Amino acid sequence: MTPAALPAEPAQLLEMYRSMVQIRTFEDTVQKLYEKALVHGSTHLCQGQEAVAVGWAAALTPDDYTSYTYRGHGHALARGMSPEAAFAEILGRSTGVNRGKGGSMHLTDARLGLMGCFAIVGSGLPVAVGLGRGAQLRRETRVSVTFFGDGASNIGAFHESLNLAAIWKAPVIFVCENNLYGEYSRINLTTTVDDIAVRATAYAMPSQIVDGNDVQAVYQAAQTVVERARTGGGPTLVECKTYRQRGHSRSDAGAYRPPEEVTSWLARDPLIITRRQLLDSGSVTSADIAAVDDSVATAIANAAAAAEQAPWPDLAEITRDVHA
Amino acid sequence: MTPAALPAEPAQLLEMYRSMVQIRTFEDTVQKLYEKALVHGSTHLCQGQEAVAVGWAAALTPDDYTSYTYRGHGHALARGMSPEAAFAEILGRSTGVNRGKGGSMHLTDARLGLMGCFAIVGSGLPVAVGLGRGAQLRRETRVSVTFFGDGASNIGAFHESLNLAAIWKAPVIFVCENNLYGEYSRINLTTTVDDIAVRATAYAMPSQIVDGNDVQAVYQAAQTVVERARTGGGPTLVECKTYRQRGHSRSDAGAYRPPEEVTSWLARDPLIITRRQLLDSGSVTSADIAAVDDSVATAIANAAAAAEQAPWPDLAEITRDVHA
Amino acid sequence: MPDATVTYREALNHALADALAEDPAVVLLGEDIAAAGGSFKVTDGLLARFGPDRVMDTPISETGFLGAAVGLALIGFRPVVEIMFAEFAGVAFDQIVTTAAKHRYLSAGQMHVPMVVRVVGGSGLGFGAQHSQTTESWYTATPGLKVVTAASPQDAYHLLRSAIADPDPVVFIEHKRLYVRRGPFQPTAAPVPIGRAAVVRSGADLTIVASLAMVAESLAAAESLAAAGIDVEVIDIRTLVPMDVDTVVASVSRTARLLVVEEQPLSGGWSGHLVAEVVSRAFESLELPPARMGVVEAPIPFSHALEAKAVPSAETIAARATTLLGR
Amino acid sequence: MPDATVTYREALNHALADALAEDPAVVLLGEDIAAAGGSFKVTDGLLARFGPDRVMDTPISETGFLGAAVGLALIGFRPVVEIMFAEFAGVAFDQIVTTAAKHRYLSAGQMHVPMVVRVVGGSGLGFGAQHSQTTESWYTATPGLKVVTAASPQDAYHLLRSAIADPDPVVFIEHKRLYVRRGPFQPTAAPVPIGRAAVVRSGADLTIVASLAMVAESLAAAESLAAAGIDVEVIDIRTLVPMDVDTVVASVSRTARLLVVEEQPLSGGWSGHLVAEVVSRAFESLELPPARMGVVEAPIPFSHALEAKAVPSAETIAARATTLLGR
Ligand SMILES: Cc1ncc(C[n+]2csc(CCOP(=O)(O)OP(=O)(O)O)c2C)c(N)n1
Ligand SMILES: Cc1ncc(C[n+]2csc(CCOP(=O)(O)OP(=O)(O)O)c2C)c(N)n1
Ligand SMILES: [Mg+2]
Ligand SMILES: [Mg+2]
Repeated sequence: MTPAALPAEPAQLLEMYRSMVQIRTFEDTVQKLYEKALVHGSTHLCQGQEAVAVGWAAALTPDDYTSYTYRGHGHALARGMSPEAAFAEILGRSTGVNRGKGGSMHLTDARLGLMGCFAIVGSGLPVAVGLGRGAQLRRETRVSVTFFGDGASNIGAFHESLNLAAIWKAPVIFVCENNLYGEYSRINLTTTVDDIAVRATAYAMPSQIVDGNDVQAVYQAAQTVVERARTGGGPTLVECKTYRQRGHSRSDAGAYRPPEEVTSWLARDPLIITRRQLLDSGSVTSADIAAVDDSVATAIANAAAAAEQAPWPDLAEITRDVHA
Repeated sequence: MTPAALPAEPAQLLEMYRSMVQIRTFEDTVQKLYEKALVHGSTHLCQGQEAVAVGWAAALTPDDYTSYTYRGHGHALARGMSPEAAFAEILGRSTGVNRGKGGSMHLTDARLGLMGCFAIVGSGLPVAVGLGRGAQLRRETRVSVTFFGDGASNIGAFHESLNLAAIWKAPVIFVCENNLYGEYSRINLTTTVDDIAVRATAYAMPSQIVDGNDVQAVYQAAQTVVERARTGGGPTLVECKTYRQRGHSRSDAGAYRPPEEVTSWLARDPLIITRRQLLDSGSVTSADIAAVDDSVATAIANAAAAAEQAPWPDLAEITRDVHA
Repeated sequence: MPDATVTYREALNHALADALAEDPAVVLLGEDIAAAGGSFKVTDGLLARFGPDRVMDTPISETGFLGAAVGLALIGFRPVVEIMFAEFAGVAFDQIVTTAAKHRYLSAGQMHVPMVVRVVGGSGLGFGAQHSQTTESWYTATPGLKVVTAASPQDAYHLLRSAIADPDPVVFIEHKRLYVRRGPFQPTAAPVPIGRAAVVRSGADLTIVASLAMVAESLAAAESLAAAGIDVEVIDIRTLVPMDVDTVVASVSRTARLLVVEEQPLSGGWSGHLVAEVVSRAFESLELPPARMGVVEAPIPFSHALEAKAVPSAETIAARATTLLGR
Repeated sequence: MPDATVTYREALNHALADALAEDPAVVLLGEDIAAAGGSFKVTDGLLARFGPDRVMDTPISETGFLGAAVGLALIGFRPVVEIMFAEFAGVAFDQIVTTAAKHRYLSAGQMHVPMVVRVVGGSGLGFGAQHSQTTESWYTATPGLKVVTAASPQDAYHLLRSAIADPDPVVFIEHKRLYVRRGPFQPTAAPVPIGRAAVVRSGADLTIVASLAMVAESLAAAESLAAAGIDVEVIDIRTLVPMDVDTVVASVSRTARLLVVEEQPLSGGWSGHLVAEVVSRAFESLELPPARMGVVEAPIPFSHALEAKAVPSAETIAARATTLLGR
């Protein structure tokens, strides 16, 4: 019998808040490092989407698999990646999670079930199907959760992956973070449906729409969907409605977005919503929240400072890990 | 204002019947030529699916574009390809429509709007979107109709093409010939939906299911859908339910199909259905029908004989038409 | 006791069956490979023997199932994927050259991708321009991938076993025209490692290097040249990445003459790399500039009358060798 | 009057604008090329000038819009498609190498496919392993395609114009590191035909052939070698299919020494084909075996400290040339 999804207790919610603040602070710091010319290449930050990463991570066990995209810092941190190792990777240092060989778009930590960032839009979805299929073949209860954007739902790999997961009834959860934009294009310019979730119909797959800025809502939906997948109920498509508060990548100011749209979504900032929920619970005070904010700020600042000091990778890394 | 779709008059229906018998006889003859070891490579015959090709062709004007697959002989003949030139192509002769360079999987005649057979599953669909988009950009009333199988609806190109046509509102008609099998796999083993038509939902696109063995039904549906596309109403997904009476390709006897399934579909042979409709109309007699059958038999036999006598292509053809 | 004789197709089938039997991590995926035993029957009987968890039919979704194979490989399975005709990989190219090839590197060795992509290539059976290429060149510029070809039943068995045992992704190219060819078969012989060419005929006057169906054509050419007093050494290059240049250099240091024959257009084939490497290492040994033969610079034409002339054959190889040697 | 000076990016923008203005059949398609002016701003301003029927934003559907471009081309349009990063063509490879490349042939010349695929390639900006390749080799084994590269603003303009005017499909490779480079620009100069290499520096001691960003590196190497008394000729190969071997052979017949530099792994690059052709035609002129330099046999690493060392540079080219000449 599927246990009912429960709301997070105040202590757990405070921990989720801490995780969200950690992601926010991390991302803001990456932007600053970029502006200090310490980050080469591109970064794709997720400010505003923290509740998705954290709500899902809270519903998973360490055995579960996640996969995600170039906009993946939040997912990595939410499941426990060390901020220092993440910073170091983004700075291209030898202490990075991928020893500097991957970069911002590829934060990976297999020990934490963080199976990879896929920087080609859609390419992670079939891999996630394979991860879930593998768990199924081994009669394990692990699930495979894969995160992607609204824009990614227009690419062929999306379609093939959902169909394949459906025919295998594999424990794969497709989480579309609908942040309204694919790069600089609003979703209504690239697809004619309002909700990506309707696309599940094409595979007779269950689907669900969730307020992606409300970590409680994400967490509760995630529990139900994960439980279904764990118990042989097969795949689900979950659409988390959210918003990318910043531009698409490092240098994009996002000027193409209507100001009212930005304003209204900033008012629904996931941190604001969670803070309100915490205070409403009655068992968390403003001081508790401020303490979390402060400790995160210190930890992230220290992590960034340590990463900035980390050595460059050895030249031998260039040809290491190509083959066995 | 969209004119209502009309049923075919008896004379027109008799002509459709002639076209269907021509396709059937052509395909049966190809099989015999293959058994006589005159056909190299593969053939994919369409016995049982003639009503789809003919019903759609009847609703098109010579300006419209069609594209189709390796199972394309019927579509080519229905829009007027010379059977002799088609046979010659399948036999690899210089008088073939593609001078022997394409073969059975690529019968093409641009003058007739037959823009190409695509032998990679799904690859014709995006091309068809471009053809329709071109007509739209030129403010023409042409439409682009593309035929593909049930199996093809599982490939990424299908998804991308429908989405793209929808966002452009281009005059593209996607006709899925659901013959229940993709090669040797029954549809229920490769997708979880019963009707491919439901996939249109994912693009907010209109769709329709048609009895693909009833040429009258196909013709009427085609008229409506074509008219919508011609008048700016955008794309439609039409699923024609039909049956591949033979195996997937030349040497496949189709033994994996349940005998009852085969029997029940043979009872719904499109030629039988159309003959009944003709006789029911009161203005066509059995003798009229027999006359059509005979004249087609003679014409196809002559066409095949002529193709068998045709010369092989010149060796210079090998490197001709690679570039301008 | 004389060797057993099997077809190339049977040898591949044995390799898959033995791998499935020995290692529970091996799984097969592809279109119509299970219930139907494969379009070319390479996987015939394996579903019945190993069941649907090991031998999986898939929808027509090359991106989907190649990507799923990567996912399976990341967690310890050893998937072997069939691509029914080599060109079909074009719809899923990204999953091979980007996802599979780079995951070990991108993760700095945290994960690896022990998968095999069996690609059915080759001309000669009238399948036309979209179903007749060998496509080695699609893969040879991708560090992280190995590219292996088999020209005989014995190699088909052993190289496929080596590919499946390899910890990294391997594109394994088969030639459909060879499926019915018979040859000696010793499954218990020493494994054939990836990265080692084979001298399949010794000779003193000219080294011919070939792969896939071109090996048999070259051997036939060598026979007819022998009658004319020309003694040809034939090397099956076998692996394109990594390429065994040593064996070719050793041969050329004796014959002083090199002809490379491949079933691809020379504009993008692997013969250029081989010639360039040989020249850089055996320049002084060469009496003549190395020559190359490939497919005409055109798609493979359908007509039987044309197809056979578009690809090197024993006759054209022998003719070219004769001209080269100035006979 | 001195030549105007523009960036490579601006030159491409001019080429597109002029093509759009001169020929109503020209249309542009790609992700974020219209309203946003392109990820690298190559199409900036074109939507405003030519409107949404000529400059079209597309969903993230490379197979969809590349295939749509083929359809447009078949009926007389001249689509120019942007692939934002070269590797993204991997998800739509089939539409380029099979659909676009073969439709003229398969229809025996009834139709043709005058389209250009603009592919943004190249390393050096820290984009990592999935966004830094040049990918020429993906295309060079495909008869029916032309493969063109541009190394300077002047060539960027003229070669792109030639590609758009070409009646057949052209893969046009740009290098993202060059976008900001300035150079002389004469839009009214004679057109640069596809298939013609350019001697960009004359010299007597060594011929270096390169493409894309490797041209500037080779020129810089030549400058530093000149100081050491080594006189280098530098050729920009420009077109990989068809390849202008004549120009290289003519050069080598004077210099007797050849070094080919490309931004790809040598295992699958185009330098092998060039060396093999040159050797077959200029064997007697060569004093040394031709040498090659390419990207290390690895994906392009992200870290700035590694990326720069993975690719040939002016310094490593100069060092190699010095060793070659035994100085
Ligand atoms: C196949 C492919 N095409 C294009 C791109 C370039 N690209 C990177 S991110 C992006 C937008 C993706 O939008 P969405 O899926 O909504 O994700 P978001 O960035 O909003 O998280 C695009 C077009 C790519 N990486 N891969
Ligand atoms: C990309 C690709 N994968 C696989 C094939 C091999 N193949 C040819 S026809 C076919 C079955 C197609 O089934 P369906 O779409 O239902 O069309 P039908 O043959 O029934 O007309 C397959 C798998 C192919 N041609 N292209
Ligand atoms: Mg988005
Ligand atoms: Mg079918």
